[in-house]
Amino acid sequence: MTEANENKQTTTADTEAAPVEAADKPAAPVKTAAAKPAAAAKPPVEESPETIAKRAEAQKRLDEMKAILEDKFGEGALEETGLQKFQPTLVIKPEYWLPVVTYLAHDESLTFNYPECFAGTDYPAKGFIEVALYLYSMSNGRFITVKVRTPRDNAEVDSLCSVFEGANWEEREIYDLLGVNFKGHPNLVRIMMDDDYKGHPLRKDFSVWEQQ
Amino acid sequence: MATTELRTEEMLLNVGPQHPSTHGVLRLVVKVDGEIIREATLVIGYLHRGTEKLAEDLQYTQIIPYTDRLDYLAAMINNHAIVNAVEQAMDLQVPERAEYLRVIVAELNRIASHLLFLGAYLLDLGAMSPFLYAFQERETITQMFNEISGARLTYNYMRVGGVKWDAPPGWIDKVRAYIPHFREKLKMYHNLVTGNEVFLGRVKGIGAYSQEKALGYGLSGINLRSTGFKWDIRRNKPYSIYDRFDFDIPVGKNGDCYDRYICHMMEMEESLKIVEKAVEQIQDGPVMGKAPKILRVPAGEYYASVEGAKGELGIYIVSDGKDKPYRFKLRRPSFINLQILPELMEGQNVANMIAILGAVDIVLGEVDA
Amino acid sequence: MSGVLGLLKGLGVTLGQLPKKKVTLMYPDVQPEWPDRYRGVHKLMPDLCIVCNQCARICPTSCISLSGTRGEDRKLHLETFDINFEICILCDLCTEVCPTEAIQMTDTFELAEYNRDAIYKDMNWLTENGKQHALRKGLSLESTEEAVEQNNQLEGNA
Amino acid sequence: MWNNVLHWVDQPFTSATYLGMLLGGVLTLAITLGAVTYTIYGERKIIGWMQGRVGPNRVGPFGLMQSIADILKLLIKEDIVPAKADKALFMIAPIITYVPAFAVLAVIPYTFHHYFTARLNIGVLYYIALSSISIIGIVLGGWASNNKYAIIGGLRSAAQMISYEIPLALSMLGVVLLSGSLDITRIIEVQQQNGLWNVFPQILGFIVFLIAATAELARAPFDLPEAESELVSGYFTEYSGFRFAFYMLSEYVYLIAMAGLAAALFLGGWTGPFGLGWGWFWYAIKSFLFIFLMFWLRATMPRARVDQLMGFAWKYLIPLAILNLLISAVEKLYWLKG
Repeated sequence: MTEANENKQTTTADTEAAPVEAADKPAAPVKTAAAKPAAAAKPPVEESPETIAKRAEAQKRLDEMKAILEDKFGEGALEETGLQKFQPTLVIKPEYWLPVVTYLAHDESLTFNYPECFAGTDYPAKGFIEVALYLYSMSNGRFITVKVRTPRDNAEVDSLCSVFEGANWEEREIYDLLGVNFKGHPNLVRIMMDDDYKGHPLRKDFSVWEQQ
Repeated sequence: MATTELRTEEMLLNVGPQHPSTHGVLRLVVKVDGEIIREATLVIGYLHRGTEKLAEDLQYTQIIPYTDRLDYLAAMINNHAIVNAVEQAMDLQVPERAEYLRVIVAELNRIASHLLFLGAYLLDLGAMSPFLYAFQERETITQMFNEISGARLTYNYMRVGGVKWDAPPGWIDKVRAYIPHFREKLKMYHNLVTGNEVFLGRVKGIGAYSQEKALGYGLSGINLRSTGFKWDIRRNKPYSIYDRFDFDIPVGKNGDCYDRYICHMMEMEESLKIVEKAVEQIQDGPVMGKAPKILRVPAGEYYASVEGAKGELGIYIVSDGKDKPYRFKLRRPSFINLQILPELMEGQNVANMIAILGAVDIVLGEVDA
Repeated sequence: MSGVLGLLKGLGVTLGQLPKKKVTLMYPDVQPEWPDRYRGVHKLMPDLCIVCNQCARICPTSCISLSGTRGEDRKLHLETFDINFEICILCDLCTEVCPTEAIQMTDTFELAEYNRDAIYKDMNWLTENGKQHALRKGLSLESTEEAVEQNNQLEGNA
Repeated sequence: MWNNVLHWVDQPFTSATYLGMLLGGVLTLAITLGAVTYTIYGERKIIGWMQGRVGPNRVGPFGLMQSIADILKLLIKEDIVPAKADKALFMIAPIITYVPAFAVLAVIPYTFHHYFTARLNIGVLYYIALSSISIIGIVLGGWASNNKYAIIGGLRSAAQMISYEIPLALSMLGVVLLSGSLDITRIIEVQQQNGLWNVFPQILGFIVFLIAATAELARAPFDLPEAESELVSGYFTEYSGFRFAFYMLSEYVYLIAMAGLAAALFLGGWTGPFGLGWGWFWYAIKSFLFIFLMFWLRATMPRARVDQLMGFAWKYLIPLAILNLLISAVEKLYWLKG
């Protein structure tokens, strides 16, 4: 809905890789960002004031988070930022993945201590696999999404098992179904498929027929 | 006399996937020293059907029957999760009556699911009767669902934008009459089980974990609430019309099996309250709102969750604007809640293993997706 | 002492259940009564089918296959219609999309067979199943339109 | 002649008494098997009723032939011996369990006249001694199966039965003390003379006896050896066919024997109210009450844990039983001088 997704949209369209450096640019004005994808599907819907207020609120949160992280880890830590619907989303560079999440989870003013959802998505057109982590801060009631991208061949991301115990199985599932290697994972073996299964089913180029 | 220590040997015990109390096809490989468990490893995936992969080739309406088969004990709530996620992504409005019907069936289904927990858990602990008593009540609910949706287990009742069918004539009255009846039954269960010293001995102080641990593992639902953490999606991230109802969120104190049991029992009462309010407030009206025939979620990423019977049931949709999701990920509470088991089982004996496993309340259909 | 009381309470509950009415349904002798919306095995009214293929397209498991030919009246007529009940999940989506309600659900639920081929049901079987269903429910078999009407009334969505 | 056949116990050993012994053995076996069959049927029916079900109802009228059909099925099943099992022990273990179970019936005085049963002057001791032999069969069966569940089940039952034999025997001692005899018939006679069933002066002993007997019989809530939710089927996981039937049979024969013992020691045996006759009838009623209690408990109780079970025996039951013995001694001194 916002810039991050918009970028994805365009990159999917012209298939050329090179993710746009969103972190450099200021976040686009909320209204236009929201209207664009909607226009693609159907005539623009009149947005209620609450929706706009909610989005502005989320944007504020996002800017806040961005400032905090850039302050702590430098400008280079973030690859991209944006809103998904009302969810502040930050794409973090792979080398900063573990420290950033550790910081988010353990810092006393942030305490994003609850991993809500762990998801991996394959984007063959853009040439990377994205791992998204939905975090919730139980102490101040905030939601945030952090993401990391890794190239499709030789996909590798730092494991978060040291931060969240619950990351263990989620990472195994992503490894199993998407083939992302989690460095430092205590027991990275297949969880859903057989141990001798070949291929990673959730990759877009996976074919059942190649199994035989 | 040689005073050498008695030599003991550790034994590898393979529990499941075919075992009376692994609730399906869970497999546990436990290293036991006598009856004490030294290490437990969980092996899952025996029921993996690749729902997430299948969903990528299906339209959103077609995914709904598949969600029935995740947590098949609470299929209405699964239906609710996906329609809620798609509606939120598409900013669709749902008619009032449909919302009320959804809440009624979802809460009844929560009761049915908790009833099964009660029965199955007591069966794990060796008591037969609660299982059959619970099933008698569950049967009434199942029958009501059969009347409203035409199926007893895999309801496929909700649609994006509303529900498939309005309640048949007299159905709401049936629900209304069921509430006092079930209150009586709850009292009976408490008499039968909650005061039983043998039962209390089996569950009190067993399998306890702290709040921090529960959060770190990402536990949700009763597994999180049993530690005293008030976290219920219906309250903390209100969806549907749950903000209109007044209900408590029962929490435990110690995070042990007893707290998990008692939270289930109390939650049934709270669900009953919601159903009671909902059948009071429900008005006549349409049950299907305006929704396009072919659903196209605007491009983007969405995550929406509902309070499932086992915990936070989340749906993560990545859409590229087509009528099928680009990526469809399910945050399955059972899958996440199950992870804590090996840690809880260490140092316990074989009997406690079953008590702990049962209290976590998992459904393998949901674990393996 | 309270522990003993708890035990006695429990014993009282089970004893109290002893004389109560039993809930077992004596299944093969007594058939379950299904509500009108019950989603059992399909029935088919071939005259109504316009071979629009919508059911086959909506089916999540792709268990329906059908074909038709264009008749003299330039309309499509159904020639074959098969449902593979090995993979059918009785989700009711096909009857929902059917524009003429040629395919509907009945209360038949017993599908056990000795081999897999036998649960691959064709047009004739499905039509016959519809007739049986109509007999059980006391529906008229006079005209297909009437049958559709009656079915709608049963399901309460007329 | 008939006198000799019926009262073979008190007669010198002749061909007639020999016939009596043989006939008695066969008849007792037949009656016991019949009783076991219908105990199983009764258990399934009663528990079914308590759970809102109808219980067996398919074979014969009201399902009366269900247990017989089950037994027939077990008898004609293939005799499976696991490849890795200790064959000889595996085969012999059920017999070791069953023989003492049947042998203890010899001292249960169903009637005053002792048709086909023995009036043994050490009856109580005989019962306790023989019934402990069965444990060997259970442990052997568990071990010989070469199955992990079976061995855990076997060891559990060994620990459980040995532990609970002590409070069981101690609780019987109170009765023995009151009657001044180990002869079960004599114990009943004393109750008859006093006009007071032992359950009243021995109420504490009776409670200990009930609990210990439940554990000794491995019935709910103490059915740990075969805890199906944990150990699949415990020590007889690997057994099938008639070897399994032997285990089942001995379990139920013990149930009947224990019920008979309870009736004799605490409930006045064959004595009916108001001096009515029909001793065997009252005996059956009393035994049935005990058996019914077992079914009732099974319908209500969850299973105890193994360490709780052992702790309960040693920490509570044995001290209670000893206390009961003390009370019995006081009662004997000041109250029941007979």
